[in-house]
Amino acid sequence: MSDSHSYPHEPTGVETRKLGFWIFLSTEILFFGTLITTFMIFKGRDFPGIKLTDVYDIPFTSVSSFVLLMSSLTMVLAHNALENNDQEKTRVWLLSTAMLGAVFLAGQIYEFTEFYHKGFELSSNIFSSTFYVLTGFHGLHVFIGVVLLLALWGIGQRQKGLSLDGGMNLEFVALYWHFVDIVWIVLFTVVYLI
Amino acid sequence: MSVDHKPHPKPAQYVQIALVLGVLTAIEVALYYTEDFVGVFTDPLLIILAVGKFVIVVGWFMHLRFENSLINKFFTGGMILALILFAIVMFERAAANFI
Amino acid sequence: MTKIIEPKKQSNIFKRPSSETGIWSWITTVDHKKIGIMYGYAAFFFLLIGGIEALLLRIQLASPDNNFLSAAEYNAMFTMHGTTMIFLAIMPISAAFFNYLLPLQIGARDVAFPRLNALSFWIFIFGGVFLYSTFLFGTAGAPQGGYLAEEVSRLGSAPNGGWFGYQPNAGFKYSPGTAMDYWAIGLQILGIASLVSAFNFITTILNMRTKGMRLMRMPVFTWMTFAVSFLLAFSLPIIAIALFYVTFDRQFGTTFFLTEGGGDPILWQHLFWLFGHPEVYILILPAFGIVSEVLPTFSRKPLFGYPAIVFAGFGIAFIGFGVWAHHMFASAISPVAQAGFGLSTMVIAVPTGVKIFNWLGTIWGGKLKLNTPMLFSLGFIGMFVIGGLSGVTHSIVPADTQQTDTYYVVAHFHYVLFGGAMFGIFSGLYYWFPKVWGKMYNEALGKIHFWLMIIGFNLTFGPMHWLGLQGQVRRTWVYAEETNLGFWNLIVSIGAFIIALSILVFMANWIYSKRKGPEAGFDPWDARTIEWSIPSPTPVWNFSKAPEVKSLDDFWHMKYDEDEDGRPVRKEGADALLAELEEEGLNPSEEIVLPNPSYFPIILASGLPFLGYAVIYKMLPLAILGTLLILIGSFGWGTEPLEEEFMEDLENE
Amino acid sequence: MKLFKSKKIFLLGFIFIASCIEDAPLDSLSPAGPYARSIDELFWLTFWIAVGVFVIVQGALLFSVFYFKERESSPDPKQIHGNNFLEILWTIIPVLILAAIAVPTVKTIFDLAREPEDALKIEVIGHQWWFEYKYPDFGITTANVLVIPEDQPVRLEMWSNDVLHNYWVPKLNGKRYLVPGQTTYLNLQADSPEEFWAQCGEYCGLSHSKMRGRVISMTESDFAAWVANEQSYAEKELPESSLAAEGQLVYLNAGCTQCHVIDGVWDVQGDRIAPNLTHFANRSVFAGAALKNNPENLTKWLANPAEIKPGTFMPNLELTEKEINALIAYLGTLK
Repeated sequence: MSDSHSYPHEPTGVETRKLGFWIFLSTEILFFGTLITTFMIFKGRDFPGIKLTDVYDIPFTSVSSFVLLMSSLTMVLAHNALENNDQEKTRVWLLSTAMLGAVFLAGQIYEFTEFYHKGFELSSNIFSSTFYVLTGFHGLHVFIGVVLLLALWGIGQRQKGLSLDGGMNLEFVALYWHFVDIVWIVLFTVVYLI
Repeated sequence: MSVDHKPHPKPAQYVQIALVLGVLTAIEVALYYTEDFVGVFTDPLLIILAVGKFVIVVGWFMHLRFENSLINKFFTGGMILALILFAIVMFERAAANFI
Repeated sequence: MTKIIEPKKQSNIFKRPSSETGIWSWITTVDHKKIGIMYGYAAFFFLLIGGIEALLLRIQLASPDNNFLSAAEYNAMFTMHGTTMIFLAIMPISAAFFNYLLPLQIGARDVAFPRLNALSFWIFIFGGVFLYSTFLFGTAGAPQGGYLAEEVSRLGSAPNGGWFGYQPNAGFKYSPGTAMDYWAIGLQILGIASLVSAFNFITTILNMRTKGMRLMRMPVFTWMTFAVSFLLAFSLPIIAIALFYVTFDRQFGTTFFLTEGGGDPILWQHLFWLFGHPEVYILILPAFGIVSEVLPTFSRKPLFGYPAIVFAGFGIAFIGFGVWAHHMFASAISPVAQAGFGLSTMVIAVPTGVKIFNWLGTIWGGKLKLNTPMLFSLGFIGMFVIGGLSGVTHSIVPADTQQTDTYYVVAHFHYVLFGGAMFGIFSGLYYWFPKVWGKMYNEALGKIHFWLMIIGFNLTFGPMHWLGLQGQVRRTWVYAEETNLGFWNLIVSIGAFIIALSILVFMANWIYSKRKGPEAGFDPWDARTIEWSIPSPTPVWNFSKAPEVKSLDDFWHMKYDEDEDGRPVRKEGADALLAELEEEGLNPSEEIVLPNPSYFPIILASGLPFLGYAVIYKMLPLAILGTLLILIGSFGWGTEPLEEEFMEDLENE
Repeated sequence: MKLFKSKKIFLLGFIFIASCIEDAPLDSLSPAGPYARSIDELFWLTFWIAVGVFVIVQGALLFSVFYFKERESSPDPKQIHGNNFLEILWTIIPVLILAAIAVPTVKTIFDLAREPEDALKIEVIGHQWWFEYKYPDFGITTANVLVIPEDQPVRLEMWSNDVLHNYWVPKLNGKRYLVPGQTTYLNLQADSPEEFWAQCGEYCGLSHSKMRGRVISMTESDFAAWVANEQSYAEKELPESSLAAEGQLVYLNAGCTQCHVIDGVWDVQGDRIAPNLTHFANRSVFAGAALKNNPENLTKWLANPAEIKPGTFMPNLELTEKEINALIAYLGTLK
């Protein structure tokens, strides 16, 4: 960032911001790892009364998982379009990614309200607490992702358009978005299917 | 400016990869409903499928397999560390005597 | 004349900060050196507070059945002493060293992300202020259903659940009031600060190295910074989530750690120590790094076994992740886990031993200049060995079940963290004093400081081994007269005041020498690493042009050759070269672009405490205010043009 | 030499020696049973090895400081960068030493954890801030003072009623946590009849430091007599118009029965949050073993419990002096 002429660039051969971002993502693994571990530990314990697992709506969640998965596709297409400097396509794919993300979020909100009406509040029992905190933490990530995508889309509308150089550009948002997606791949299996 | 920058896939390839992901998800959901037939193999199969999807997204969509191996090391390092640590915690807690 | 390209003052949206001196230049700075200095002063301020808390504890314990502090006050004091010393004193002092030295040691102009660096500093400050605001706003009381004879605390209510916050005692039922919330959220905020700086330092070390600065040519201090950053990056997320759970338990009625609701208090211990043990190495490794710089310089010998020391450092960091449950040997864990963690704890003694032997190898046969930094480094070895050996007795699980939770453990970790980390830090403070201020500290006062401190330190923490074995438990507000612990407790308390005295000597030396000390010159120690090849105090631009490194201890090899006997011989042109270096260091011959100061790090950071208060008091306006500050900060940050864009603009003009 | 003639130094020296000789009741280095002894042996083994390492390292350090100190005549030293043989040597030697310690350590861990045969089972329940003991084989509930037979292994099954506690009788064994919702185990065995001190090790809130205890080991016959006495109920009928009878009325009317149980008096047997007082007068200590059981201490305690143990769950019942005296007299009859 502060390089002047005589200063060499990146002895590792990886762009500095990208390197920093990947380290951030590696750390995120530990965040979600802790949450998932807690979930697994408490999942093994029996509690009296109706279980949250009994009210899962697997078809519904499968569809929203699929939606999130496909948003990764649109994201990578947006990235690809920008690599070819096709601003128009980039914006289209960006917006569709944000929309798919929003659909997923809406699905999660719907799911949470359903569960809530069936009597599962945050503090009802340990299992619903872990469920809400784990999936909610992921939902928060998706929300931040959607905001970032929309911000990018907004910047893309300006005269100059988007580029892959400079600050918090599309590449990082894409990495972040895919990361949120892979976390969901794990969560879908761990939380719902197993 | 990666030194060993391999070319990224084309959009058509991305779509194919996404199709694979979709199929894998469908198999997962199917496994959930056929748990009675598949029996004890369900959970390991589900985990294998999830890992597969994970690797595909990380490798192709996040371009990890096209990146410098340094990044690769960080990411897998973090993964392995997390897996070992949390496996120990889970086994330890599973062994506790609860009243 | 120097040719520094002035940053463009006016950007598209916000006016750039432009002060170069005065308070605003410090608030908006992104210069790693200024940030380092601020880290240092802030941390030292908290060190003094933590020290005063320790003195209060020692007055209380000076005699049996004493009544100087009430139980509530005592518990608050030891909680805050631990929390302060770890999170607000030693960690940020290490961060001060990282910030100031890291770019200098790898020959960089700044860290990889200067604004992010400012952000972590300001988050640290706001986190510390938030945590300490508990004395003004916090409340604490007896457990639900319990009674108190008098008012809780004359000092204001502070967290009283211990720095380790064991559940469920630190939960809402047994620690009602808001004080423990301040603790949980305060640590959360401080964690963000450290996490951000960890990303920054890892990236800096990997990517900002100057020409020829291969990994195996980096100074050991840089290596240890690298290891510490990894430890931070991978351990802080765990405690962050655990603290989330605590906050949820306390604020929103969940039961993650409450047995009544199916939760698991031992899970907290696992998560806490999964972070907490790497944290120990986060605290000690920087001191290892400092000592590994000081010993060779004043022995006039290269570091003995450089690769071994580097690998041992990473070995410690790596194994450090696998020993957490040795804090829980008396806890509800199985014999298998006890045996496993006992063995892994023994294993960690091996790389630590390797380091110690290599340091001894470094001074062996050297020409030891026993000035203050060297004395502190030698004292470090001596004291750390004691801490290390008592650490080995903890890995003997059955013996540890006698020692754990007693003063034996208190003695052990003070030998490691005070005799170790703090001695190393003082060594570093004296060693780099001339580099930072361009002046020389007062050697006589420095030596008085050292001798007072080593005597006071051993008087304070030496007898604690004995007290622990004689059955004095930790965190004990009073002890019965019949336990016959009074005499040694009195000695310990006297020792604590001798330490306090030595700190006063240090402060006097610092304040005096910074103003009136003799000029130091840019290489007062005939040192080895490249940060000494630039003028003192360090110019804002560090190196006027990127140095090219040809070997380990590059600066030394610029000055010295070896004769056939293997002894150093000063090169012929060495003095001329140094004069040239100094001249060039002060008058850069090429254009220099420095990172621009920015308002946004501090604005962004200032939002976090408001979010904290919002959670504690469930006040929406505060939450909105906090979010708004964070949004303004990030928006301004994101839209502020980067240096490269300035460059382009300037080229176009 | 003048220094040593001063009386103060002598006095200090005397206190120093005295404090080393005097008996510390929580001393973890004077084991009085096989479990503590096995730990002790392991500790000393490690200790002497540590002393060896200490002497070598500090010796090398001090030698270097004095021998290699910069002198005017000293030439610049040889530039030695390392020595692979030494590196391997000082890696392998610690490994071997640690391996040697590891073997007995692991063995002792499993020995200590094993349930001894024909052990007397006693349940230990932690409360803020006292220990409750139950003898399921005899149907006894008591508090603060644990009575065990000498020379016989005792298996403690422990849990906590509120927060984490840590049960520690230094002369009999190491510590073990009491955890809410989980059971932990600890073995005790005493060589001979003796009174031992116990202490809660884990920080457990305001009065953690006053959460103490006593363990009394008895000969087999004494123990049998103690059990028989504990199993009996206290006197129900007290001589009318005696101070003790008044005290019983205070006990029944002032609110003590909300939390305390005296078997056979007023209410059925059962668990309450406060200690069972059925044989209160036989216990040497009370209030979490923070106080000796005597009338002065009882007066202080009953006047304002929170003064003695901050945070206590026993309220100040605002008893008059007369009521307190009567109550103490009554408590004295609970043998």
